[in-house]
Amino acid sequence: MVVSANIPLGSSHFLLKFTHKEKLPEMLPGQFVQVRVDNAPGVFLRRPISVNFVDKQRNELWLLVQKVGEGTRKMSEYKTGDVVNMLLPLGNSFTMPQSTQSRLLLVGGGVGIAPLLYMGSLLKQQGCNPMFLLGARSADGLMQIDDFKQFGDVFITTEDGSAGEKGFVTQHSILQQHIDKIYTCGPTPMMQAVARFAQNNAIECEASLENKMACGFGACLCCVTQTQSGHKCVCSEGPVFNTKELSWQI
Amino acid sequence: MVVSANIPLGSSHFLLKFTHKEKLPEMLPGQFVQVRVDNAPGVFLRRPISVNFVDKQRNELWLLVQKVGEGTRKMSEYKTGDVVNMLLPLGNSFTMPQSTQSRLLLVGGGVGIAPLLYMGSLLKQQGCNPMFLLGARSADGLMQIDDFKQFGDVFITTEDGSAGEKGFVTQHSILQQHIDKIYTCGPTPMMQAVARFAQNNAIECEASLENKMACGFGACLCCVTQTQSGHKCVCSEGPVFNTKELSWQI
Amino acid sequence: MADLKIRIGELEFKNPVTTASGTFGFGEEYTDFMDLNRIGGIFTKGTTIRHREGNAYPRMAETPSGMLNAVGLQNKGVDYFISSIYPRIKDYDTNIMVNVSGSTIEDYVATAEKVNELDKIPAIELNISCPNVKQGGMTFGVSCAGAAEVVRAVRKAYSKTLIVKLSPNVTDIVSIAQAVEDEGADSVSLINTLLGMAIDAETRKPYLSTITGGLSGPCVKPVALRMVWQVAKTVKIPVIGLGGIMNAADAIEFFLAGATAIQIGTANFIDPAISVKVVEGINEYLDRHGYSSIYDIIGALEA
Amino acid sequence: MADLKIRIGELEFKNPVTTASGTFGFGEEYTDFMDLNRIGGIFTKGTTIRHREGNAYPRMAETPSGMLNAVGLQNKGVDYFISSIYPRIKDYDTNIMVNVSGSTIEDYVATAEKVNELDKIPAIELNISCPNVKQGGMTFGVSCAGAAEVVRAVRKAYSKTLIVKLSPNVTDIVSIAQAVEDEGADSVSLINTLLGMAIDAETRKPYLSTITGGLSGPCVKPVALRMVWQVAKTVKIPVIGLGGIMNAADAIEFFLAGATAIQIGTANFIDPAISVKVVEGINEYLDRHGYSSIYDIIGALEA
Ligand SMILES: Cc1cc2nc3c(=O)[nH]c(=O)nc-3n(C[C@H](O)[C@H](O)[C@H](O)COP(=O)(O)OP(=O)(O)OC[C@H]3O[C@@H](n4cnc5c(N)ncnc54)[C@H](O)[C@@H]3O)c2cc1C
Ligand SMILES: Cc1cc2nc3c(=O)[nH]c(=O)nc-3n(C[C@H](O)[C@H](O)[C@H](O)COP(=O)(O)OP(=O)(O)OC[C@H]3O[C@@H](n4cnc5c(N)ncnc54)[C@H](O)[C@@H]3O)c2cc1C
Ligand SMILES: Cc1cc2nc3c(=O)[nH]c(=O)nc-3n(C[C@H](O)[C@H](O)[C@H](O)COP(=O)(O)O)c2cc1C
Ligand SMILES: Cc1cc2nc3c(=O)[nH]c(=O)nc-3n(C[C@H](O)[C@H](O)[C@H](O)COP(=O)(O)O)c2cc1C
Ligand code: FES
Ligand code: FES
Repeated sequence: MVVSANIPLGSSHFLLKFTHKEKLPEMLPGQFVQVRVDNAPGVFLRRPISVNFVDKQRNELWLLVQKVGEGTRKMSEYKTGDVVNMLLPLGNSFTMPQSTQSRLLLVGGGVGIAPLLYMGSLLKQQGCNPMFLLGARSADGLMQIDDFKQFGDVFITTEDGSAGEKGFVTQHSILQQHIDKIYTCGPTPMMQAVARFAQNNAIECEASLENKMACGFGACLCCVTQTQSGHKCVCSEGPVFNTKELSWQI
Repeated sequence: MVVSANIPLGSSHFLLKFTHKEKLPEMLPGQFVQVRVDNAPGVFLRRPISVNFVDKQRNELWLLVQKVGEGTRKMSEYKTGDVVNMLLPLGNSFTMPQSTQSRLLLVGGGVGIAPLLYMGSLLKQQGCNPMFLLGARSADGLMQIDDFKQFGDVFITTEDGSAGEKGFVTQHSILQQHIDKIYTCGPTPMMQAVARFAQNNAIECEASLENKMACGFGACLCCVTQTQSGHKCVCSEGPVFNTKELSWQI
Repeated sequence: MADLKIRIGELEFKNPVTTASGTFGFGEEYTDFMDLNRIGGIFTKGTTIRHREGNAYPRMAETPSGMLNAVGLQNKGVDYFISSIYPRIKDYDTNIMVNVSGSTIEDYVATAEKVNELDKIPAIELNISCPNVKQGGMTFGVSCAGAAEVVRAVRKAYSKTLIVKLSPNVTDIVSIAQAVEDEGADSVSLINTLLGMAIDAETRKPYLSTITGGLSGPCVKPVALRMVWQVAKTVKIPVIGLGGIMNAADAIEFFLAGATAIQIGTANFIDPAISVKVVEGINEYLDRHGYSSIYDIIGALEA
Repeated sequence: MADLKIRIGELEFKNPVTTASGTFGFGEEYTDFMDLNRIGGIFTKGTTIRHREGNAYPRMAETPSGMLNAVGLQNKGVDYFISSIYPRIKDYDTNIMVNVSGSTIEDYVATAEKVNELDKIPAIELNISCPNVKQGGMTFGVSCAGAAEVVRAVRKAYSKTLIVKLSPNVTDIVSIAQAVEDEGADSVSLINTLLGMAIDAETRKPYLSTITGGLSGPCVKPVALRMVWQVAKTVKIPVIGLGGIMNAADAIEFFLAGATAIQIGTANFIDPAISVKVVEGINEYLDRHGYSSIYDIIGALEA
């Protein structure tokens, strides 16, 4: 894959766009890629990053990345034209709703909004009207809002109240309305709070998990999460799980 | 140190020029630097490289480098403006001749010519007329010939005869003439042949060795060479040795 | 094109490149990336008599040039393997060898007996690095007596090629290899993981749920090479070398040290097609150096 | 500014950062790069009763995230140390500790006795990883009996702080630490190097003249941390941790695992001023986390 753009978003995030000389394989919303980060002595394993968006016309893949350690910092230095080795697409995907009439809420926190953009685009394309509820520490941490707006209504919370409603996503007033299904991705405590809300209100809920991975394709059994039917691999049996399946103490 | 130029010389060598915002410390001919090669996962230790030339006016240090492995390959990618961490200057130095009338021959092979350029420049500056005998596989491996010519007569051998006299340096006709002292640097077998010639003809001979180093400043005792007085550190008690001192079987 | 065929006990391998237990699933996980029929063999995920859930998450930590794992032998048990996995993989044209693990001698024997019935499984690899429940958690593999005892019992129950995988966490791996050879093992494979640990300085917590875990990857290669060299000099049975092999050059080093075959482990995670590339690289090396057979370089270290 | 002072036996250190034997010469090699008075202590190059030439060149090989060395205790002998080196270094304001090595008990004892006379050397570190000539080359440090024997003898001859440096090439480092503690050691330091090997695939030769050598650097950190944690849980004497420490975060990990002090070895080669930077980094960490003393984090792993 060849870097076609690297766009800084605030101080700690960036958007990478890649093109490929061959046609990109079909990618499903919720799937991820395993990036090999070269020339970074502290980085031994690949780094899993969600598919943020696929532009089929341009044969383009987007990754939205937060700088947290040496691997993602190295990725933030990628320049247009750099060639990056990645395995893709990996993992399962969010499931499409039964009906286009379903009231769907996509709840993202921090960089966890990444897979929701692609999911939202496909929902919109299939005739749904998804709503997005996006949370961040402060206004500075909100990203891709204009992109999300192309596919549905966007609701916002920030912990400091600098944009949208003040508080956590689970405190947003939109949750008062009727919802049929929630798709969520973000920090685990946030997803657990969302799952609890969904459970209490008998709403279907799918969450995309971010466990630590070695292989990314089901071979090492490092990335497991505890489920009702025992340990499951987040990389190959996930990353998307129906929250009812998970053994979360919520 | 900041890279001010990176000039490819043939397919496997390159010349790096560095400047420094502070005044460079005094460097002696035969001394070397220890380069920390960042962003190269296979490179753990620093890489020793000889001082090739010091341009005091420009506050500039030159390193002549051959690509042999990951470290030197990474160095070959340095760009103007890159900041490189190095320890310098390290090691002892060639000794100046007793008299400016001495007939001095500087014999270099391959990338071993590197320290001879700086040595030659200082000899010339002090009023000597050094001669250079430079050997390579083929014409393609000859470097910096014009630079050497500024400081004295240049004689050449190539193994394939594509430039200068055909054969090894020790077969060159210049060796028929009277010589008072030889300074040499290059592959060990070449230096041993030169040392043998010097011994047979009662010529003083100093050789600059290139043992494998971990620290470069006398702390680890990894880089030793066997001498008449036991193991000596090539990094701190060398790299330059009078060949009489060495326990070479010649 | 040099001759890459090798033999371990009665068993012939089309080439000496195999994949290490626990890093290659049951092979199926890799079919998107490579052609399994092109490698010499596959060592399956560690298989136990009963289903095991393995350890709690987190099970993995990255370390300098390597990783720690604490998977803890998660597997669905040998019966599930026989009924559900074996039928899917048995017809690959490569040697599929089951890595047999256990916490008691009886478990090892029972598992080996079941695998002995499977036509298309020509060998097992006995992983004697699992904790010995009866003797208070010390692993069988760290004493000569323990290693000998389990191999003796399994040897009686298992009639095909028996490979015993040795733990590197010992003072003297050579005497353990000899003990195992004396009990009739057809081969030893080494090394299993080095016991290690990683801590997050900021949170003051260990990275693994089990605190300590098994170290693998290029960081362990110098230790693995040393042990392979020591063991291969001493035992008469063929040695299978592994530990940190990332490319063909690493593999060649193990052959020179005395390994008859090699396994590729952690490297599969970074390049899932690496094992086929290593086969190609070995072939290229042999051709370039004018060797006609892989046996020309086995134990050929000039020391 | 947290309190960095620690004690090992009777001996106080201004801070817990020291430099490892064989990687720091006698300190003098580093004075161009840093102020020796700012670190807690220096462990000298291994010193033996007589002059030793060490092993033949080559003695070093780079490995993934580490290096192998086969220096072989090259040193000019304890008498030379006393007459020529000691006078030059004795007035540094840091603890200078002599690393004492030997091949027989008599050699260890004789060397320790001589160092005992030096006013400004408050401690020795007994390196029990050298081959035991009398018992056929096995090192004292790999058996409890061997370790106990040498420590017992040296303890009688040496009255100041006695630190015993343990080999990691053992099945059970905890019982060796206990054996050494029982004989009156004031502290144990661990780990010495892991025995490893490196081969040049192209030339088919080992990289080291001795074929095998000692592995050090970040690659060994997971093993070192694990051993420090196991030993610190068990013995009552303070543990000095080392193995792959490259920066302050690595050092913190060793304190959390239970080390009272740390040593920096191979890292000195890559950044000769690293030990002072680690002192600063530890201080910054303690301040940032609101600790007033280094003792607040020693053994504070939340496991
Ligand atoms: C399926 C999946 C999808 C992901 N999608 C994205 C994405 O779209 N955008 C994005 O920015 N990140 C995503 N992540 C997280 C991303 O993989 C990690 O941030 C990255 O691996 C960190 O690498 P590093 O070298 O920068 O940091 P490291 O040096 O590896 O780690 C720095 C810190 O981050 C923590 N950390 C490392 N890996 C993870 C992880 N997997 N989960 C949580 N904490 C971790 C470490 O414990 C450490 O404290 C995803 C992870 C998974 C498993
Ligand atoms: C005092 C001194 C001065 C030197 N001056 C120069 C110089 O001016 N220009 C220059 O190009 N090189 C010089 N060298 C050699 C240079 O240090 C090595 O070529 C370099 O370290 C190789 O690093 P690498 O990562 O590219 O290769 P590696 O991957 O480390 O090695 C590749 C191959 O080169 C061999 N090799 C590695 N280091 C050495 C060494 N020190 N001597 C011989 N073979 C080695 C290895 O065994 C291997 O086969 C000098 C060495 C010393 C000790
Ligand atoms: C995630 C993981 C799981 C493993 N599981 C097993 C196992 O089930 N049985 C076994 O004998 N070895 C197991 N191992 C050890 C490997 O087979 C191999 O011995 C070790 O990783 C060293 O080789 P490497 O450095 O090439 O990975 C496992 C290793 C890893 C990394
Ligand atoms: C070049 C070198 C020489 C060493 N010499 C000695 C020695 O003389 N005595 C000793 O006890 N340890 C010696 N060691 C081991 C170190 O003191 C230390 O235990 C080991 O390197 C692990 O620490 P590190 O990873 O921080 O280097 C030496 C290590 C190296 C790299
Ligand atoms: S990361 Fe290897 S199984 Fe999921
Ligand atoms: S390289 Fe360390 S003493 Fe010479």
